Amino acid sequence: MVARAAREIAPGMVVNLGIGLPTKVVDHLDPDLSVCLHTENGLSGIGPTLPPECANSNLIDAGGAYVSTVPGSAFFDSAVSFALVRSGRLDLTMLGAFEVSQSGDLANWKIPGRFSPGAGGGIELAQKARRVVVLTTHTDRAGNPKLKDTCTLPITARGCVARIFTDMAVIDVTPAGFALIELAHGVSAAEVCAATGAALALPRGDIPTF
Amino acid sequence: MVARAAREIAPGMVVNLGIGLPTKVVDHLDPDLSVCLHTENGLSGIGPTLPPECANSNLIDAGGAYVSTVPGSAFFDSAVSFALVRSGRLDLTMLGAFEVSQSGDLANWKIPGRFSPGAGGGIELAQKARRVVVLTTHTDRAGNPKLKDTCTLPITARGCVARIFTDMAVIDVTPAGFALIELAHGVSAAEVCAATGAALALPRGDIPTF
Amino acid sequence: MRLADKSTTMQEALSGLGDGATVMVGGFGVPGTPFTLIRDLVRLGLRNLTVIKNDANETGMGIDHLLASGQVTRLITTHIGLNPRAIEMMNSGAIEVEFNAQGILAERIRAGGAGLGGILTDIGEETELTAGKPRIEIAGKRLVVETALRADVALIHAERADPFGNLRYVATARNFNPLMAMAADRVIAEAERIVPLGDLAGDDVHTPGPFVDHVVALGPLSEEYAVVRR
Amino acid sequence: MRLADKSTTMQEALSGLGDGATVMVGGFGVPGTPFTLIRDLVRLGLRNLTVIKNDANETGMGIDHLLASGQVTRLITTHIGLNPRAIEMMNSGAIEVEFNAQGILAERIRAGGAGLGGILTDIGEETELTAGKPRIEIAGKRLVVETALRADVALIHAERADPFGNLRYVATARNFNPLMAMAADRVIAEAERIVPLGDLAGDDVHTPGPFVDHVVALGPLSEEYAVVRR
Repeated sequence: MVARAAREIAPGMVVNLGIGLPTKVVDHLDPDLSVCLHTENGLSGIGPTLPPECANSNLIDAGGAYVSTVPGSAFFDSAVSFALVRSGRLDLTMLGAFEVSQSGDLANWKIPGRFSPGAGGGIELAQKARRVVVLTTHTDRAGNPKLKDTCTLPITARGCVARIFTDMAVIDVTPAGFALIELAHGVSAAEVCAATGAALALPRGDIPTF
Repeated sequence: MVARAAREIAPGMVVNLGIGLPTKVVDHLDPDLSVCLHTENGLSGIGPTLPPECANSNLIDAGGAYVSTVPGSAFFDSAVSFALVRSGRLDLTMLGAFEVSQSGDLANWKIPGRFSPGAGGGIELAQKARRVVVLTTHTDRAGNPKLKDTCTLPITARGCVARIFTDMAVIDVTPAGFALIELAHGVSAAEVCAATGAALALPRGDIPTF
Repeated sequence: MRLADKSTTMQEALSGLGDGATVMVGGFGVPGTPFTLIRDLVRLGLRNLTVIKNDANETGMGIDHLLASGQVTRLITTHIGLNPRAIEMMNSGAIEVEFNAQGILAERIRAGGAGLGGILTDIGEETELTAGKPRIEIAGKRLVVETALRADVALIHAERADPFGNLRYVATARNFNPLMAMAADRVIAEAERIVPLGDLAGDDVHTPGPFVDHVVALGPLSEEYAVVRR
Repeated sequence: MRLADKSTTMQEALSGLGDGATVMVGGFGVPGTPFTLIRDLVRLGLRNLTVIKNDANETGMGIDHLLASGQVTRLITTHIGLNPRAIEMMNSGAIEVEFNAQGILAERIRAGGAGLGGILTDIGEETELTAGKPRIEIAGKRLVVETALRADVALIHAERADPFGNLRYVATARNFNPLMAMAADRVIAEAERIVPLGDLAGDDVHTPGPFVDHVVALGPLSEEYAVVRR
């Protein structure tokens, strides 16, 4: 699914890969792809992941992982970094999720009473990137669907999610709700429907796999 | 009066010298004085005035005059420049004036129907410098007082002026109104009173001259 | 991963702009004014432009050409005292001029570039500059609401650029350029030098490339860039 | 004209700070965190501090020392997920934590540093982060009023400084430092290197000296500055 998500990135885009699964997308990018990776702690132009012994202790991403740069990278302060996000210069962000609703609402920052470390930069990424896609397991550890009619957790932003990449499928958020786009290799549409907590529109004909 | 005004600058101050007469203060500063001159178009650390043949066409003050730098000068954008002014980092500004009222109101940006080129950075300097002093001729070209009961022209900022340096006198704005502090060489207190459009408190005893 | 090449020609960079556009123009006096881009904008012949610029340059220079050719309807600025034509056109009603306190113009542009709706300030509270603007009381203090400004296009002058659009300014030619370079849907930078990717170190960049759409190399600088009138 | 020398010792720079102070602390994770200044603040033993910092560092590092010693009453931050102690103290009510969206925390600090009253934004409009904050309608759009933040003291980590307080940061150690370096009544910068006046070129300065009150030279960096836990 991470490799599939990587194909979502088109030449020329400015992209922010959120903490967790999305960060791994960087390792699946064509080294020759024209793309500018942004991290909200103040860098445009993240390069390939480094082995730890090559790390620069002043060069991390927002998740705290050591990163590298590319020719043309730029550093900036946190205000400029989010100016870039809020003013529409971020073409795409890939985020993790606790829940996504069929209207594209995203909940990924707080589980009341259990997990509330703060939203970091997630709200601005979700609310302001030109396109927001989610990378997540299709269900939580207990097997409950993460894709739902409505979010039950405190939301990060409403109506922001365009597409969801899971271990089972690629699903779009359309005006009519969730629509199945692709299936993971070896997964059936019926299995995806069963693991999804809302109606799922199936495409006509063969469903592509990844 | 310009030389007298220059003595107003204490060691360690950050100072903005407004367009016109105040700009000339720079030529009366002790080269060894510890002072940081700021200009609102984006420079801290103006140096001595240069002869035109040494000018750098990218290095001007807010009045458009070529300036020099000192070791430790810094350049910044217009937002940072006024952040410095508004956040209280400017210890002193010296401004020109059309009118000053006895409560310290300053009018120096607009003469309705005759002169209205815009206020530039003057409002922020007048409103936010920790200390605002004015350098001006005591009367206008027609001989009318510039120091008045109340301003008749559109004001720049209210209650901002602490001290006024004119060709005739040094005058403080006190809670009780104008107070004569010093006389220009050869000028009498009576002459200053006559040229001032509001009550003027005289000090006891001898009045220092400059 | 490599970064995109945004270098192009003036003509391509400006193509598709229409009448009625809002144009931000960098510069404070001569330094930082994109004289070449302004000349090209004049040639494009667009009408009813709203121009946002600190000042109106001087007669025969910079945006005075746009004023002289009657292309400007509205000017949002801080001070036009060095351009008699601008004052005359304002007084005759040929252009509408909106004056801002200089630092507030800077902050309104920055707010636009930062995707904010506006800022709250006490600057000019008692002056006619803020007449008619909304007020809000915060912690017992009455503040003026100054709305964010954005433009359809920003014309920027940089000393150096790389092909991705990382920009660097020199001395007091910086002024409004980095702010405007964040605040327009299309940001065009003319640069005295275009250096290869990587020559501008990441810590030395004044405007990060993601804000910039087009980079145009300047030839030898025309006389305007070094003119002094005073 | 020459520029003042603001270099001093940690002790002098921090002297006179009292209980109940509001303290801004630079850094995002490890890079840019002024570990040495924080250690000195811990030694000072002040109580009831309000700390404004992007994150709570990790256990045994940075502001965790201030939390562990019970000196902090209130934390204004964006994310404390890497410090279990901070989460535990929040949940037990030992400290009050105010969460902000990260870029909004940056803008609130910047607004304080820019002498503004606040900013208007639609960020977090529908989340509990903005519950209870005032709203204002501008051009038909409902915006949240986010008030400016200032502090009594800001603790800044710079890679280089000159004696006047011109600062330069390196790589992602910049983060909140330049913003906080404008937003406190007393700004103290620890610097890995203090270079002579003039060595830092005017175009290369990230924080201009007039914002900075004290510059303190660091000795060899302690282990904290290079720690990675992940």
